[in-house]
Amino acid sequence: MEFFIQLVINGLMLGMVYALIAIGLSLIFGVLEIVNFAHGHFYMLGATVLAALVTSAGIGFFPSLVIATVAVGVVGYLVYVVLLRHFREGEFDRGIILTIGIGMVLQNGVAYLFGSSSRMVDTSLSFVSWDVAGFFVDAQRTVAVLVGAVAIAALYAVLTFTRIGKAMRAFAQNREAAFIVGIRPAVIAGIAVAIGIALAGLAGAALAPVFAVHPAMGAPILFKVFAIIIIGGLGSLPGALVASLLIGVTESVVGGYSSVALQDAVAFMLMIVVLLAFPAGLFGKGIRV
Amino acid sequence: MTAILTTHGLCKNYRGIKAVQDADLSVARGGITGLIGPNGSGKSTTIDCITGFTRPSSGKVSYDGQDITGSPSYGLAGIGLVRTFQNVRVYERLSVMDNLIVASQSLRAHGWLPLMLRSTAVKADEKAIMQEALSFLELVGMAHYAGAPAGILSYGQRKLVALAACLITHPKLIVLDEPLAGVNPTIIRKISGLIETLNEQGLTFLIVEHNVDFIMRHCDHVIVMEQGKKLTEGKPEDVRRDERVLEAYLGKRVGLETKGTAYA
Amino acid sequence: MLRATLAAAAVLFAIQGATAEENIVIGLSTPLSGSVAALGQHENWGASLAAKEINEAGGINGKQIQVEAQDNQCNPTQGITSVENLLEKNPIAVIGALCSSVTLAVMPVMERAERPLMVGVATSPIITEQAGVGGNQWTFRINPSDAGLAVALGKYLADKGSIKTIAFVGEDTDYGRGGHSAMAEALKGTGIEIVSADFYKQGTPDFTTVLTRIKTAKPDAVALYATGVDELGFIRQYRGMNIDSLLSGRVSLDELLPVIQAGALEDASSVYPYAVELDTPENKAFVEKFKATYGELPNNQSFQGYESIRVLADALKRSKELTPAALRNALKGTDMTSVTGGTIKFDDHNQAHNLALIMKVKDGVIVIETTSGT
Amino acid sequence: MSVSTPFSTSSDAGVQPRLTWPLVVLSLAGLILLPSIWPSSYVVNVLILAFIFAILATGLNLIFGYTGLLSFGQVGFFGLGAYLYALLTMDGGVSPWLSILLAGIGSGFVALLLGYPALRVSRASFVIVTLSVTLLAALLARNWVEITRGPMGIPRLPAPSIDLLGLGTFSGHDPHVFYYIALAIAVASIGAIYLLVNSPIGRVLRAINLDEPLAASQGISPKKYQIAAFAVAGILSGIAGSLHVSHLGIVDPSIFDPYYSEMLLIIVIVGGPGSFWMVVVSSLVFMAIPELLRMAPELRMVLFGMVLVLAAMLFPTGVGGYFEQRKLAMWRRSLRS
Amino acid sequence: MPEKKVILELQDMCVGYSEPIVRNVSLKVEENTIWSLIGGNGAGKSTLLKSLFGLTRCFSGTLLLDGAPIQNLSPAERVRKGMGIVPQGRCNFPLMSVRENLEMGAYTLSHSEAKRAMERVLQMFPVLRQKLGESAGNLSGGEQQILETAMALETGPRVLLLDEPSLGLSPKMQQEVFENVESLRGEGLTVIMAEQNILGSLMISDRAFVLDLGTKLMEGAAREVLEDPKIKVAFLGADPEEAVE
Repeated sequence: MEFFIQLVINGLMLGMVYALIAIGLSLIFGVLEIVNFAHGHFYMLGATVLAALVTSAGIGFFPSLVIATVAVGVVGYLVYVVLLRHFREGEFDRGIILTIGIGMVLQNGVAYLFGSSSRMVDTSLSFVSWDVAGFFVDAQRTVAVLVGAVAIAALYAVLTFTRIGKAMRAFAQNREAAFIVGIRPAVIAGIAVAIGIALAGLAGAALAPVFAVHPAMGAPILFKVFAIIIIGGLGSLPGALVASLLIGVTESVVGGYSSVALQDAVAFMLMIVVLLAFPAGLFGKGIRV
Repeated sequence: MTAILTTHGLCKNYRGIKAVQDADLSVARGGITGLIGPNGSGKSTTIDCITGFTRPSSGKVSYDGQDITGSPSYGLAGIGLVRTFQNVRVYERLSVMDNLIVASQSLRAHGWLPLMLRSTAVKADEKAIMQEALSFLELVGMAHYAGAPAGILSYGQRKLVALAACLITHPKLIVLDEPLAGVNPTIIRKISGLIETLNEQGLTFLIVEHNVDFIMRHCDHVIVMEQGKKLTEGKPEDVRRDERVLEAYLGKRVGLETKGTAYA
Repeated sequence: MLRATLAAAAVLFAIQGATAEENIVIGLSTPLSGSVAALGQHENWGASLAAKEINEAGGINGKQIQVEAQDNQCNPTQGITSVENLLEKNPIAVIGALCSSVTLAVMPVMERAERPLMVGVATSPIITEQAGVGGNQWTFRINPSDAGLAVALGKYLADKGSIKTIAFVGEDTDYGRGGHSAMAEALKGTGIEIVSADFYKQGTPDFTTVLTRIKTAKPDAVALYATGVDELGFIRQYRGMNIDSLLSGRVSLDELLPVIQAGALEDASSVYPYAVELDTPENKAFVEKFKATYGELPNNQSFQGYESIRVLADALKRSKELTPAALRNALKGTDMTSVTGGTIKFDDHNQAHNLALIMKVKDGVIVIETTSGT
Repeated sequence: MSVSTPFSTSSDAGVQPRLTWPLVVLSLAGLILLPSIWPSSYVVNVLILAFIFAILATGLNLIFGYTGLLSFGQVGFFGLGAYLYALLTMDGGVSPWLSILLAGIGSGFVALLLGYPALRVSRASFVIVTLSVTLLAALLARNWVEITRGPMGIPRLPAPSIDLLGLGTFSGHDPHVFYYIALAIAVASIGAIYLLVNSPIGRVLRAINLDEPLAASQGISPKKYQIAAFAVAGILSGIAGSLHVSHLGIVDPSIFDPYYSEMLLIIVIVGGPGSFWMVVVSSLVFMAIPELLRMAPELRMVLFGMVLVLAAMLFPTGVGGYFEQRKLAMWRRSLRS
Repeated sequence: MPEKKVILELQDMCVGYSEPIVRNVSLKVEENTIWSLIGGNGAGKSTLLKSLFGLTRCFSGTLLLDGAPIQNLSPAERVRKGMGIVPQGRCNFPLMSVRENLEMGAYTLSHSEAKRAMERVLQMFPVLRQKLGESAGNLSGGEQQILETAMALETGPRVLLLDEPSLGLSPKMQQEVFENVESLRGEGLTVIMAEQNILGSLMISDRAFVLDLGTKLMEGAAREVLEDPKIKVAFLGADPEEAVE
């Protein structure tokens, strides 16, 4: 039983990490109907920037976290302004092709500039862990989870209560109508894309001290997150959150009781089952908060 | 006259909204039935249910003596039930001729291998279909566009091509969804004429249309829907005088003036 | 379409034409892009350094050695193409191909071309099973196979006496899977039992689940067969979870200096064909030169690249003429001292038996516990 | 406007129809003669790869270009075919030629089974489901060690050989022999797809791609055709995969390398989805380009990424699509005047 | 009728999407009038109307609002300058509540202005007040139309563009729509509407502009246009022989 609870705790922590990436991906899909195949590579970019700031520039972890997130968000905004802005609704395949291209440039560009070997980021929390009621809790990971929870709560607040957040939801629901009421897509969709990508960057940066940092780290997590947003329902943010936690826990438990190899297949198999049972995912479509 | 199509207790709910409630409709064989009603009255949902584009929540649809409730749309063309769409649909990047060939059923009877290798039977059929397609294009006056991609045609021309594509499936019942919307009077006249001619040849029509004048002039039976329910039905002249229809749909002024606004 | 292909090929041809004719060309097929590019780069660096040294010392009978490296992405398809490409340059031998599957794919190509293939990094036992007597006469391997290293490690762990149970964790590649079967074989009869074996997908960021299982099962030691990114990630999370089990396996301790200095890997042990710390004059010189040239410490791959060229050069010097066939015959008679101090001599299966080094972390530094033959 | 224009289905807008066939015949003759003119086994090897990718790309073109479904499953079926070939020849004792055929059929059958759940929801989920299938196949290849030998791969695969009566047997292990085997299989499978897309079936596939509800209203079952096309594309991938590993002599999980998916996508996107010959030409060109870029392996993938970005931004319909656009514009102009 | 001030002026405008669809249109719209843009489907009515709001590409020409060029302004900026549009089809945010929809309608206004504007339109359309918390997508078709009009009116436009307001409505509802448009003129608005229902729209319009294949066919007082034999034949379905009489 204790083992099981430990696995669930691990799974929830892992799930929060997935959620941070999945929600950004879902936000971008909800707003632009583009499946961002470069999303994982922005996660990698966040980690790479943080690693550079902490190890090379000697900046502290938390300031670096902020800088990395903002930097990745800015790159995301540029990607929107330069490339995605020119896309019309329904150009779904084109979006995939474009973002695959962006991902290839990012991954191989980083490998070219920084080398493809992996790096470690050490912080004062690196090897600290806590024993909470007999259960193991890793300090660095806890920080990442807390940062993620705060970011998700903040996003929720922005989308529900602020003018800009409402405008994002409006834009996602009816682009033409949003245009007509005077919402500027270059600003609103741009901000949404920037936020979505910044969240991926934040996840990467927050996890850099936990996981090893290297140019190819984006792809495996991206594919898993794809499965998650399909399970949660494309474009649904609560769906993404719930599906992330669900996958995190399921993976952890499956891996704990059977094999690690099976753990990797869980998300994909669950996705196919969900598609057969609930074609629109668990939460259907639409950016709802 | 017997009914070729009947619905019994047809209901369709979307996310808790009752789009169609308990609709009992019938379309007489060999006639032209009009279906009118304000927007959101459930006309489109009704014909979607009939033509298999959406599955009714409950109720029954019978066509030509068969129960076709919930059978998918592609199963219906084979038994002679076809439809057109409100915003006309054609295959824009196929030629007008190909639009008709695709619609035609007879080539699909062949296996894939003979089709790929163009066996003599396939070749003969293809030739026959081309001839037939050309004759239908002549009928709708589009023969000289046969080689052109359908994407370059005007809206009205597309409606004519879509009609010809319906005809080549050898239907018994054609469901027309707003055949006149957005086309100019010249083409309206052409379509009206075509419907009359084809009806005389024995084809049955179910027509959803906002052009009340057209409905009144050409239909022998009119069904009026409102808020998902059948309001009334009957002969055009009776429907036109029906108090409830005047109230809900035609409006008193327009109802009285219909003659004057013949071409609205 | 023909014209496009011809034009493309013509450009290729033009590039190849540029090769100087007097030099002795040695090909190198190794990953220079993709996920293990860093390893291939090191092999390339090692080989280039050795060539440079030999050339500065006068070359082979006055001829210069020229190393031509080609990317194989650790993928058999690219492996074959890269070797075919190298063969266009008329190399006297080819070194490669770092990854076992690529090496296995390349072996028949080299056999058909009748030129020696020098294997320096790939560890799969199948490679030498297929080479030498009754098999591929053109393949030679200087690095110990999985089996040789596992036997050395097994012996070391058994001698410690304190270890009875081992949890095996490896990547699901030929390296991890091969390491597992070699370990299982080597531990037979030593009284040590492998209690669990987990294979994770390369590039897995998170090891919590398997670590939680290990933490619960409390084996005496964990044998890790991981490379690069994953090794780092694993060890970091391993230490993060305060697992008491002793870490062992094939841990590239040299690459983990920051972790070791942080005191997080105390008592961990590892078996490797090479270590920077190796105390021979040749190695000291090699490490120094390598660091001066490339700004990084050498690793196993750089060492094997270096050694491959040295072995080839040694055979070339003894060879009657500068032809692949004569080179092969000369290689058969190799008997030279390795940088490690061991002896390189090919057996019936063209497998050399260099040393296996057991390294251990003691007081924050890496020490070489024992060396043994393989 | 010329009324006399035949009602061509505009099978391939890429090249002037009058020039297509002479060009195809000429190129084929050139390819047959090439190894005798230029016997480099390197060039032969690159061309063998190009033939294999042309089969694979034609499969993706069928499912993406004609049917309109972006599939990332092709590399999955490629690998499946490769493993089927290895298992059939090594464990099953089946002859190489028969194994290639069976590998194709097997991959097609798996595609048939997967088609339904993959096509159940939306285009977005089709993309992700097919991608996941490839990832799952790779996981299976790595971890189902009892069958696949895991990451160690299955080495020493046999190659098909040609038995010319009276002239002796030519082993496919010789690249120059294999060249003709690959060429023959490529011509056969690409030719079959050519017949398919230019038959009434191809016309129906295009129609479904252009307007699914309209096709359904005309008695065409879109799913049935889409799944069938997916299965045919699966057969092609399986054949390409088995052919590929019979040439390599080894199959291992790197057969599912994302690099293949990326290359395949570039080939079809740049050639122009739905343009038959342009995609074939593009396969040959893009198999030569990485070889030209051998001197810059680190930058190669960055360049390819940029090619995709540029293609998506500037030529969303590829080279072939560009020609079709021009043809449409011509029609419009002739209509106006 | 006294001379009125010109509020909107089109000078030689060419507009469209990837290529121009409507060419060389010049037009002067006077304050507090109703204009009908008429023409067959595909004539470019909708394109022209949308271009006035900046929803299409403007290839050449000038658009003046109160004498100032606005052809390069974004829709948001045009809203600020006093333009509003109710486009064809559904133009609300179905998953958001009516209140949020109204907030979005007042997107370009400041917080306090938005509050006032919302109160104003809620007074005009009391039916919306009862449904403030409901999702717009759950309203009936008629209610959604009211919501959309309310959204367009929140910014207090002086020029209101209507794209086929009568499309798909029953004859009765069409009549109501046209009556509403007339009442908007009563409140001082300038209305430009693209209409298929030529008779209905011309009856209430002051002036009309007739498009054919993207160019101007004719322009004039609504009554004159209605009486024009060419128009009768081309759009009102009169028999050519009858019209000539």
